[in-house]
Amino acid sequence: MSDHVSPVSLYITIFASLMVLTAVTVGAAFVNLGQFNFLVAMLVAGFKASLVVWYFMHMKYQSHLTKLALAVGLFFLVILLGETMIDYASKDFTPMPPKIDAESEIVKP
Amino acid sequence: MLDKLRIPERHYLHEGHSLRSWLLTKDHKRIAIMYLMSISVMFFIGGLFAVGIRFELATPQGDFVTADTYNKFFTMHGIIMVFFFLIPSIPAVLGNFLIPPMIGARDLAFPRINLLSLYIYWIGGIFTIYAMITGGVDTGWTFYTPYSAAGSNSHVIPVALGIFIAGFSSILTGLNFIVTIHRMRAPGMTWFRLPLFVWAHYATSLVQVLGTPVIAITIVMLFVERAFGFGIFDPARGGDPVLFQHLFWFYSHPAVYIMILPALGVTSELVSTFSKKTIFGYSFVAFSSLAIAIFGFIVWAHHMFVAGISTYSAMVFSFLSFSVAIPSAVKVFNWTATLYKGAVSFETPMLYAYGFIGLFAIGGLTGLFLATLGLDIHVHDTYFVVAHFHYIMVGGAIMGYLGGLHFWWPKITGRMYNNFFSKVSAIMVFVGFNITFFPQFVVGYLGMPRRYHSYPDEMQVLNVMSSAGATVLGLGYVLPVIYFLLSLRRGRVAGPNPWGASGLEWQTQSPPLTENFVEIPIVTGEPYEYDHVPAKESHLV
Amino acid sequence: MTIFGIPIFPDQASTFAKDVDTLYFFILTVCSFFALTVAILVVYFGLRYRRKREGQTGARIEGSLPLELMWSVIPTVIAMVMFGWGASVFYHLRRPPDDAMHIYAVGKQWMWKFQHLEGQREINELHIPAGRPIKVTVSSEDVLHSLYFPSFRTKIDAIPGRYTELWFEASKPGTYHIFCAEYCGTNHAGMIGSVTVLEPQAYQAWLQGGGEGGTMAERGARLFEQHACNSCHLDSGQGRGPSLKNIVGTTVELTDGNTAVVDDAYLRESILTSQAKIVKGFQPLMPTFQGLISEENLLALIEHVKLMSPQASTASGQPAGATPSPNAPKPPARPGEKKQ
Amino acid sequence: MSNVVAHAGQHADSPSRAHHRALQHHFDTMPQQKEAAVIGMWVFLLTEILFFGGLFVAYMIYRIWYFDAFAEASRSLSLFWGGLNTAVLIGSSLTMAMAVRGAQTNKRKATVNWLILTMILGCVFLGVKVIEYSDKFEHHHVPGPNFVWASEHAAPVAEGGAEHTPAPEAAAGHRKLSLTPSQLQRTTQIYFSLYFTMTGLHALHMIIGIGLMSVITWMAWKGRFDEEYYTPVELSGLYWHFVDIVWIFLFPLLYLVERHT
Repeated sequence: MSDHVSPVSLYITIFASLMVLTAVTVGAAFVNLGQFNFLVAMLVAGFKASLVVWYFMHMKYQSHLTKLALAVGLFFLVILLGETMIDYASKDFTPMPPKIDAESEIVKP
Repeated sequence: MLDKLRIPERHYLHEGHSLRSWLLTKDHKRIAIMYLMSISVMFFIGGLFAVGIRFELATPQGDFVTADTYNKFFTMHGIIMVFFFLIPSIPAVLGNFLIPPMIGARDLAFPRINLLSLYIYWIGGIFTIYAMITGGVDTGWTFYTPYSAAGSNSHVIPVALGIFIAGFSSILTGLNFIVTIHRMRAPGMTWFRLPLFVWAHYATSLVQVLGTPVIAITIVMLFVERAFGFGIFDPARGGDPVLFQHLFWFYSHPAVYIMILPALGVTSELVSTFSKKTIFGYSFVAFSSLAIAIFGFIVWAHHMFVAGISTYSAMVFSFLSFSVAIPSAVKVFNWTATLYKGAVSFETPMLYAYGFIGLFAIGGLTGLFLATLGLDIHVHDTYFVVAHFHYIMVGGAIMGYLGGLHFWWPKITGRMYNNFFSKVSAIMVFVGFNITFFPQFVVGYLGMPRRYHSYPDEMQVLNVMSSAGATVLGLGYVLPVIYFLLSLRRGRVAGPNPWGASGLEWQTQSPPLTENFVEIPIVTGEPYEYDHVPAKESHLV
Repeated sequence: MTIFGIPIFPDQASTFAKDVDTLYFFILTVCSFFALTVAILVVYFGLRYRRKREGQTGARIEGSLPLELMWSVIPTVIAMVMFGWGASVFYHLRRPPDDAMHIYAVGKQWMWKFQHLEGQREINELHIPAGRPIKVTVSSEDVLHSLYFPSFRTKIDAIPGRYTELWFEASKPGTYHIFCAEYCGTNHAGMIGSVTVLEPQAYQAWLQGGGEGGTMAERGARLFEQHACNSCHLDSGQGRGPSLKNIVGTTVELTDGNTAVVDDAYLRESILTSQAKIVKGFQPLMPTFQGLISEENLLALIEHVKLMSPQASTASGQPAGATPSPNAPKPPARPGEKKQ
Repeated sequence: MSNVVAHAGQHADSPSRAHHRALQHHFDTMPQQKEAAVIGMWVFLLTEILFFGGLFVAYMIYRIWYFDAFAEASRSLSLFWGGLNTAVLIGSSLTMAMAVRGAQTNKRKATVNWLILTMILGCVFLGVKVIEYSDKFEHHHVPGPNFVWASEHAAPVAEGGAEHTPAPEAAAGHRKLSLTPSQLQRTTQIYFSLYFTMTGLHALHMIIGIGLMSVITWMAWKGRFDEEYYTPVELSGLYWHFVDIVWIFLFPLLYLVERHT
């Protein structure tokens, strides 16, 4: 009795779709979508990652606990990113990197 | 006449006496004993620095040691106590020893990884002790950049490496506990029949696994900035020191819950056992551990209210920080309700549990002062904060650790320690602690900042009181070492269940077999059933 | 307040110190109430239900939902009250009034450098008038520091490369402590000083005495010539740069279409990174003075430009009764000082 | 959560169960042991997600603050090598999946061959990284004291008054910059600090992965795996796929910040 063995054809299709998606993400980068460039890149990368996790890493056949573990991990990553963004988004300030070196008046310690 | 109790012939300590049998063991109990020895050494070293600090602060002028040495004292005191004593203390010693027998398993899920975690702890410890001996580090245990990256010329990198390595030891312990609790419970041991000690360790492991990597990456970024001159946090190149604080506190606040949650678990066990009554509101106490672990992750910026974060985000984090106080309050109220109509006995572990409830309540409540924005502006980075976290760490975590050690010592060694001196030490610790840290609340509100080796003259009396209390506290900690070691030779044989407790681990012989159970038990009853337990307290006077 | 001569409570030397202390006593009473109830109950239950005979077990009480809800909901409500009150005090602490007197503080490893608008520079010493709101803009030159006035109940971190600010209104004349609250290295404990709160008249007297190198605005004027700013920024507006007369506070149209309000940050940005915002109708000719002008001189220049638009200068907190400097162009009308 | 402990009262020494040589004493059945190992590995991968997560937070904030520097510096990376590396790594993910499948179906030779192919692709990836890093060292794009950034916007840096040359009007097609050349010089260092930290850490994980796989290959060569016990191959596969996923995110973040001009 061994775990679910996926057919080779499945792996090939997943590999092909990953290569296509890479081409898509590179192509999308050359199109000027303004703000949405980043969003598209992340969506494509996220989809590729979920393909790898679901099929290559056999998450499809794992127990609920493993799926839950991954979800918990991503949730806390979102908390880390989200709450730091709350601070930086509400800070209307970009630090102006003053040129601190020998010549300028603001002398290094 | 009590039948003469004898130490059983076969048990885990008799499985081989060679050094090899200890250093290459896969038995979670032996690994717990080695952890016990290692962290006691670390506690002693950290304590020495604390003595140095209290001597320095006895006089307003900084005349006991130079400023630089004092900075190294409080930095090493912080690093060793936090990363090398408090974080591993209860999980690595009591958790390692007791979780398998408590859930009816023969060992943890990954025994070899458990041993690896011990070796990683030793390597991390050696790095830190090496750095301490050859010069020490003076950045404070928080390593704030740009001082730790460019300003300080002390051994920041070796100590940061030591903490980076010790962090993996904490991750591996957490990982081991999560898989063991999920997959290796005895038949019939459902989640709601688990002892609350196990619930608390499950929540702690969640925090260990999810928090520690973030401090690992923060140390990597600090390392590349300091060693290779990269500019991630360097303000001259546009980097932001506040970003370091965000990443540091994302781990370090949940880390304080790694330190306190196991002690909450121990106290639930002690209160229930010594009032011979099932814990009041079992599911509420169990879920409050999980709630503390999860809420612990969303509140970290209450350490940064004055660090230049925006007003809006300060309000968001202050609001969330109050959410963490609720589960702690629920636990304290449930312990109080457990005592109601119980059969309370005042053994040494129960004295520690009493001390814990008192001090943890004060520690938790003073947390409310610091979460309140208006007050935190005034008391941040003063001795008020020092007093708050010492009430939680020393009053809570260490009292819980000592309570747990006194409670399970008969199970670990099979022998009982001296009853009178252990009660004296419990009282000394409680009294010494309060004299040491209560004046610090007052001197903190007066405005004495943290990490000062000299202070205005008018604050001297309060500091001298604190230093006096520290000596009583120090003595209170030395006593247990003496009577624990003596009990190994001359202690009374304790028998399998000296306290009449209801846990699964009390139904095996003490000290237990290497494989914990001859026969994996089938669990039927509720977790805290005292009616059917043979209440043979052989030593009740 | 002292007991047996030991001070156990700091002086209330600023207007909002009282608010912070009332909040402190509110939380103190609530927490003491809960701590005492728990302590008394725990000890009472312990003694009352002491185990009398061997093998005695406690009553079979599993728990009670209403009790659990009660001690979850009530602490939540109390916590929300504490949060609300704390947040309102915090909001008050973190919003300086517009007419606050401006002081610049620069933290440098192990000293505090204060600078008044009138040009006075002090190290580890600060003299301020009582009864006036004072806004301190804080920055650091090397590592993190934190400017802390315990008697005023306020502190803010000094972050290199950024400006943060705190404000207070000293109410009680006297001398109080200044501490550095963020660990900054070897002599962190030595980075202390004292703030002296003077009556307004005594402050004026002190102002006359000190103030070397003329007022900040005078130095600004000198720098204005020295860096040939006046070669482009003619008052008539025909020069290669926009006229700076009366522009403070106005909104200017930029080349890329959007507008910007001329305030300190805009002036500072235009000096340091002149390409960032170019006023409509002008070429991006202005060189950047990044690294050529120190922070102090930059502040002096900004003050000078603000002096060139008098009617807006009241908004920027012209100190009461500043002596009109002899060689700076005499602003036509001295706005009425804010009477205390 | 189903916590069925597949146990049913069996004991390690009960004669009825053919006792697999790899079953450890504290587990009761092989599936329980394997599932525990897989869950343990996934929990470890959680820590890796949060480990790289910290770097992503720093990247996100500095990207928003200094977008021009990120865009310009990102354009200096060669898209060819980056794309090739992504393809190589996805390929190695495929070969790794095939290796695990080989171990599952008890084909010893196939497992060894696929594992060796995966390691080769891994080495190709590291080779390409060496090429890219050496190119960075040549152009002095390594953050630190001798970092030089000739902004493609700044007019050729004339002697002396580099600061005072009139600000470069937007080069053909490029949008207006909000950072001056001297600020670009400083903030591109942040991009390259993050670039080297992220790709360096990823490469380190690759090296560990290749080391891990060489041990697994040796064990597979010795025939230690069969369809009941192939956990080590499965776990190193999980680790390798994770390292591939990290690169799947790193590639757009570092290479494709703003390729459209």
